[in-house]
Amino acid sequence: MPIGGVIFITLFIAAFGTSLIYLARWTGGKAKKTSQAKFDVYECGLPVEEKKDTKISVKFYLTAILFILFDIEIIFMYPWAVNFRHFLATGSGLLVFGSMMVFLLIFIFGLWWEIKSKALEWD
Amino acid sequence: MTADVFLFWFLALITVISGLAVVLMANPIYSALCLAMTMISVAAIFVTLQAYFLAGVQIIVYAGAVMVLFVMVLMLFDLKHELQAFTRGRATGALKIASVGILSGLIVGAVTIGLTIAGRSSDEVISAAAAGGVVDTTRGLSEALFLKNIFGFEALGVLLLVIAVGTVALSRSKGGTHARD
Amino acid sequence: MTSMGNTTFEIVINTIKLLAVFLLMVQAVPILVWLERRGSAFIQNRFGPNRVGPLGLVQLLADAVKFLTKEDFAPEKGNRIMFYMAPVFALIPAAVAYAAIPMSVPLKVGDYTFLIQGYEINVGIVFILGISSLAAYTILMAGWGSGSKFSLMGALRASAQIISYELALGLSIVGIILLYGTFNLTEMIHAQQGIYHFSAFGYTVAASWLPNWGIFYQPLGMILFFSATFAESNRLPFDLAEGEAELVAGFHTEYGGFKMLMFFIGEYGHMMIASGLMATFFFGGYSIWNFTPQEVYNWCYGLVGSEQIANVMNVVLHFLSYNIKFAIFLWIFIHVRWTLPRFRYDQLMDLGWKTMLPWALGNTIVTAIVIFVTSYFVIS
Amino acid sequence: MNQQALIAILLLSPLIGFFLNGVRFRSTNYVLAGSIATIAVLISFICSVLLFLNLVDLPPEARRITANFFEWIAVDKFKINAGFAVDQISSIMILIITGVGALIHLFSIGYMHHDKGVTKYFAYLNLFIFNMLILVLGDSLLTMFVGWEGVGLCSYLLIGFWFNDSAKAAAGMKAFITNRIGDAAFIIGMFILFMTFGTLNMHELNMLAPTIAESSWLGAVTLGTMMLFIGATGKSAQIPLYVWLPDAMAGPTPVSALIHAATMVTAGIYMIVRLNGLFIVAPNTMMVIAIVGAATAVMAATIGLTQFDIKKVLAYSTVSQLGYMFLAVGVGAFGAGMFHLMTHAFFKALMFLGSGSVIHAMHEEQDIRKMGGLRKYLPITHATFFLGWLAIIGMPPFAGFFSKDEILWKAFSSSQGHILLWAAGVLGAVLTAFYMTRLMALTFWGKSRVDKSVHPHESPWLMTVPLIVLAILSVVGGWVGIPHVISEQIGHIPNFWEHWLEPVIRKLPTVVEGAHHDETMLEWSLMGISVGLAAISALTAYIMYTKKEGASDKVAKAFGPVYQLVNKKYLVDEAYSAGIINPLIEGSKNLWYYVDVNVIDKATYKVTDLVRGGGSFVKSLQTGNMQQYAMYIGIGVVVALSFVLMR
Amino acid sequence: MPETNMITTIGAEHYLVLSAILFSIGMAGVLLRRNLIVLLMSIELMLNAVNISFVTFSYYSGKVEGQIMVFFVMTIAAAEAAVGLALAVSIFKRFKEVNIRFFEHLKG
Repeated sequence: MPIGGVIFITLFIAAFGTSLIYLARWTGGKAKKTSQAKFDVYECGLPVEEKKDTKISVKFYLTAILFILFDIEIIFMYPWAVNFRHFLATGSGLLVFGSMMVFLLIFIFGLWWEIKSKALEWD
Repeated sequence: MTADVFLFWFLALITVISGLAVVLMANPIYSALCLAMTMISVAAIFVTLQAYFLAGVQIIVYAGAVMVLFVMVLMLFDLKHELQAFTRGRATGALKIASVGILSGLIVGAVTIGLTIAGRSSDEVISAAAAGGVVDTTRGLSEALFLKNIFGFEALGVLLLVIAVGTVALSRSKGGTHARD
Repeated sequence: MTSMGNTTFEIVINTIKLLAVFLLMVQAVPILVWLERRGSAFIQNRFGPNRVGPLGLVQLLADAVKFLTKEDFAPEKGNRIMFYMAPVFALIPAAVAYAAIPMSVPLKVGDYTFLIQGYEINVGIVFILGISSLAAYTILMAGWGSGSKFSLMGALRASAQIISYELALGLSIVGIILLYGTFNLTEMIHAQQGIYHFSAFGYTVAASWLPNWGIFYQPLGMILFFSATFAESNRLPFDLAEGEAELVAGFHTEYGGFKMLMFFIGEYGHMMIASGLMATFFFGGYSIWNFTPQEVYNWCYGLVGSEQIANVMNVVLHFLSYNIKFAIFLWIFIHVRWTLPRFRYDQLMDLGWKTMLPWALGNTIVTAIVIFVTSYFVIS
Repeated sequence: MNQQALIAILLLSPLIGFFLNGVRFRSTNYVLAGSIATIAVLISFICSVLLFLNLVDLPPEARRITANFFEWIAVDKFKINAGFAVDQISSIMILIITGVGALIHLFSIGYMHHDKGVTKYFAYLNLFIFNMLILVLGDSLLTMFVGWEGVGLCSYLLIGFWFNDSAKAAAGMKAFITNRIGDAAFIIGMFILFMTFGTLNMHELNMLAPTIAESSWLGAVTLGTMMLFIGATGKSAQIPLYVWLPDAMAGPTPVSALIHAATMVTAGIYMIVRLNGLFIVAPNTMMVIAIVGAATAVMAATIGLTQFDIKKVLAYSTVSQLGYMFLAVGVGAFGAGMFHLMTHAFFKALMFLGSGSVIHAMHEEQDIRKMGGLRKYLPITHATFFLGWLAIIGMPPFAGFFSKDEILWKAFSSSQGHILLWAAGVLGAVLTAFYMTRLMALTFWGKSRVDKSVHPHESPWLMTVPLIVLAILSVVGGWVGIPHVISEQIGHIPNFWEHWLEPVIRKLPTVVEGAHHDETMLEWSLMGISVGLAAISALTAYIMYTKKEGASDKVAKAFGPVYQLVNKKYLVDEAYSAGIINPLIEGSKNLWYYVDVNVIDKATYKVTDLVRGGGSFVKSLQTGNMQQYAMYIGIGVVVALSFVLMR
Repeated sequence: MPETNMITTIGAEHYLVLSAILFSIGMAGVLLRRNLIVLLMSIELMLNAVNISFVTFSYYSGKVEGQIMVFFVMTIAAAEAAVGLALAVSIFKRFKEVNIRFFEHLKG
C-alpha cells in the first residue's frame, strides 16, 4: 500500500493550501479595522449578543453516539461481506451466514428500538 | 536509511508529538484534534505493519466516528474558559508524576529486556514474518473472527445494542436536580 | 514496499502523477462552477454568466482575480488558528480519496507499468470511506473557529447529517462488496468487465447485450448510495448546513475570498469522489460497455498495428469512457441541485435513519440470502 | 441438499419460531401464533424426513450424518464441539418429536385459542421442540445435557403455565426440583465417564466401552452408568423420582401429550439406548434398570386403577409404560425399548389429546365420575380413543401389541432376563388392560352422568385431525416390527425395525435352550398368555363398570385398606414429605434458631466490628477522586511488573 | 552488530517502545488532567497504544489473533467513549462544567 504517496500528497496539499492563503493575504492585504462592526461575527446586523449557555439540542450528540455504534456494526459486516464467497467455497458458509444473520437481527432490533423509543425524532 | 525506516521514524515522531499535545494542550478541542491526528498516524503505523484493513477501520471508527463525537460534544459544551488544565491535589501531584515515570520506565525496560532475554534477535522474527507472512490479512481476520470467535462477535453485537439503549436512557435523564429543558 | 516504486524513474513519474491527479481535481472545479452557473441559469430560464469571454468562460478568471484582491478577514471572536486551518484541511480528504480511484487501464511503457490513478490501495473502499469521513472535522473546525452562532449551528447540523448518511452509505455498498468479494476498486472493475453473466444453482446465465455492471445486480444499492453521497457532499437537497433562511450560510458564513474557494474545492471534490465511485461500483468504472480491455486492445491493434500505440490508445479510450460516466454523474449532481427543493431538518434525519438505513439493511440481507442460496444449493 | 444444512434448519426452525412468538408474547392472536409455531415444527418435520431418506440411501454401516458447527468448549483435553449426529436411533426420535409435535401444535391451536397467553404458550412449545432436538441430536453427553436441561426448563414453564393458580405453580416447581436431583446425578455420571474414558462423545463412548474391563461389581463404568440412570429416572419418571409426573398434569393437556407422554419423558430411555454399548458392559446397572422398570410398571399401574381424574389415570399409565421401556432396555432389548417408545408416543399422545378433547368438551371437567356415555356426543374422539385403547392394552394387530410382546419375550428370553421380570410385565399388562378399560367405560360408555349444565360437543377439525392421524399411526405403527414368529405365518414380512437398528444396537444372547421349534412354541404360548390375560382383564373391567352398577365399589370395599393405600398413591408423596422434606425444613429451622442466631451471628458481628474498624481506615483512601484510584492501579501495575522483572 | 542498527533496522521492539511511550503519555493524561472529556481521550490514547503492540505482535508472530483483539478493543473503546460522553453530558447538564472532581460526589 503506497502509504508514502498518501503522506506525500497530504503534505503537499497542506503546503499548497497554506501558500494559497498566504498568497491571498499578500495580494489582498490584511483587513483594515475601519469599525468594530466589521470584525464582529455576522448576526444579521443586530448587535452581537453573548449568552453564557448556548442551548444546543442534545440530539446532535445522541445522533453521533448512535452513529458510532451502528457504524461499528457496519464495519463488522465488511470483512464478512468481502470473504463471504470464500466462506461459501470452503464449506463454512452456513455458519458464517447464520452468525451474521443473528448479528443483523440484533442490529435490526437495536434500530427498531431506537426508532420506537423516539430517540431519532427531530422536532 | 531506506524509505521504510524513514517512514517509521516519521510516523513515530508524529504519533508521540501529537500524543503529548493531547495531554498538554489546555484547550480540550485542541486536545481532541491532536488525538485525531494521533489516531490517523497510528493507522499509518498499522499500514507499515501490513494491517491494512485495521488501518482503515482505525480511521473510520476512531478518527471518523469516535473523535468526531468528542469534538462535537466539546463544541456543544463550548468550554471557552478552561483556565486550569491539570488537577491540583494535596501532594498527590508529585506521586502521580513519579508513578508515571516509573511506569513508563518499567514498560520500556520490560520490552527491551523481554526481547533481549528471550534471545530472539529481531532479524529472526522479521524473516519468520516474511516467510509465514500475513498474506491476506482481511481473509485471515474474517476467518478468525467468524469461525473462531463467533461468540465474541455476537457478544459485541449485544454489547453495542445495550450501549445504544443505555445512552439513550442516559441522555433522557434530566441530570438529577436539573430542570427539564 | 511502502512507497511509490522501485526505481527513481518510477518514483518521479508516480509523484508527478499524484500531483497531476490533484491538479486535475483542482482545475475541474472552475469548470464545474461555470457549468453549474450556466446550467442553473438554463434550468431557471435565465442567462447566467455570459459577458466575460465566449459563453462566459472567462468569468472564472475574473472570479480568481476578485478572490485574490479581497482583503484577508478573520472575525475577532473566533479562533484564528482553526479559522485558517479549516479550509486547508477541506482540500485534503477530497484529494487523497480521489487519487485512489482508478481512471483507466494501466499504461505499459517498456518494463514499467503505470496505473492511471494516484495510487492503488488494496482496501480501497475502506480507505476512501475512512478518508472521506474525516471531512466532518473540516466543518466542525470551520464552525467553531468562526466563533459565530450560525457557523456553529451550521457545523453541528452538517456534521450530524454527514455522519447520519455515512451509515446508509457504508451499508449500501456492503451489497457490492458481497457481490465482488473485494475491497480493491481495480478488482471490482475487473469483475464488471465483459458481458452480463452470473452463476446460480450451479448454472451460468449470460446475456451478450448487457454489460456486467453492478447496477444490474444492485439497483437499490445504487439508489441508496447515490442519495447518501448527495448528503455526504452537502449538496441540495441535503444542504441543510447552509439553509439560507435559517443559518445564513452555515459553517462558512464568515469565510470569503480564497478560503471560501477552498471550501468549494472540497465540496466539489466530494462530488467528484461520489461520481467516480458511482462509476466504479455500479457502472463498470473505466470499462467500455460490454467489451473487455483485451477486446478493446485487440481492436486498437487491428486499427493501428503497433503495440505501443495500441496500448496508449487503449488507455485513452478507457480514460474517455471513465470520464464520460464521471461527467454524467457530475451533471446529475448539478441538475438535482437546481431541480429539487430542500428538506426540512427532521425530514432529512428521518430519511437517513428511518428510510435509507432500513432499506440498505434490507438490501444487504437480501443480497446475502440470494448469494447464499444460489451458491449453497447446487442443483446438479 | 446439504445434510449439514438440513440439520441446521431442523434445529433453527423451532428456535426462530420461538423468537418470533417470544418477542410478541403479549399478543392474543392465536391464529398467527399457532401458524408460526406449527409451520416452524412442520419445517423441522420435513427436514427430519429428508434426513431419514438420506440415511436410508446410505449403506447400513455408514448410516450416520454428523454436523460439527463449531467448537463449543476447548479447555486443554476437554474439547466439546457443537456437534450433532443423525443416526438410526436419533433419526427415529426426530421423526417422532417433530411429527407428533407438529400434530400437537395443530391440536393446541384449537385447544388454547381462548387463552390469554396463547403466544407465550406457542413460544414455549417451540422452545421445547428446539431443546428436545438438541437433546436427541447432540452427539456428546454435554450437548445432550444442554437439551436435557432445556426441556426441563420448558417443562417447568409449561406445567406452571397457569401460574396464577398456586397449586399449578407448585406442580411446576415440584417437577423442576425433582428433575434437579436426577440432573445432579447425571452430571456426576458425566464426570465419572469423562474421567474413565476421556471423552464425552457418545459414539466414542460406545466404541471405547468394551475396552474397559470392570474390576469389581461396582466399577467406574457401573457407577457412571448408574448415575446416568438416576438422571434418567428423574427425567423419565421412574421409582423413586416419578412423583412429579402425575402432578405435571396441571399443565395444558397438549403439553401433557407432547412433553409428559410422547417425547421428554422418553429422554431417559433414549439416552440409555444411545449409550447401549456402554450400558451393556455394566450388567449390574442393567439389572437395576430392569428391576426398577418392572417395579414402576406394576406399581404405577396399580395406582392407575384407583384414580378418577382422567389425566391422572393417563399419567400413571405413562409412568407404567415408561417402566416397560426401562424393563426392555434393562434386559438388553434396546430395540424393543425404542420400539415401545415409538408406539407409546403414538397411542399415548393420542389418548392425551383425546382426553384434552373430552376436557374441552366438558368445559374443563376432568373427573371421570362426572362423565359417562360421551360416545354419542363425541363420536370422533371416541373412535380414535377406542383405537388407542386397543393399542395400549396390547390387542393384536394394534401397535402396542407388537412392542409390548417384544419386550415381554425379551424379558423372558434374554440373558439379562428372568421369569419374574416377565411375570411383572404380564401383571402390568393385565392391570393396564383393566384400568384403561375402566377409563373407557367410565368416560365414554355406560349411562351419562354428565352435569345438566354441561353440553358436550365435538371438537373443531383442528383438534380432530391430529386425533385421526395419531389413531391411524396407533394402528399401523407396530407393523414395522412384526416379530419373526408371526411373520413366518403371514408371509415373511421383514422386521424393518430390527433391520434398521441392527448396526447400532448390541445384542445380548438369548438363553432359552432347545431347538428352533421349541423356541417358537414358547414364544407363541407366552404371547397367548399375556394377550389372553389382558383380554380377560379388560372384559372384567368392562362388565364391572358398565353392566354391573356398584360392582366396583364392592370390590373397593372388599380390599379396604389396600384400596385406600393405592388410592393415596402408596403415600409416596407423604412419605417424601415426612421423611425428607419436613426433616429438612425442621432441621433448617433448628439450625437457624440455635446455630445461626447464637453462633454464626455473634461471630459475624465480631467480624463486622473488626471490618468496620479497618474499613474506617481504608475509607480514608476512598476519596472519590478517580485519578487517585487510577494512580493506585498504576502503582499496582508497577509493583506487579517489577515483580515479574526482578524474578 | 554495529551501533547504528538501532536506527536503521526497525524491529518489533521499536514498535513496542513506541506503544509504551504512547501508553505512558495516556496514563499521564488520565492522572493529571481535570477535564473529564480529556480524561476519556487519554484513555483512548492508552487503548491505541495497546492496539499498536497487538498489531506488532500479530505481525511479528504471523498470527492474526492479535488483529482480532484490536478489532474487539476498538469496539469496546467506542462503546466506552459513548457511555463516558453520555455521563459527561449528564454531569455538564447539572454543573455546567465537566471537572473530574464532580465524581467525588459519588463516593459512598
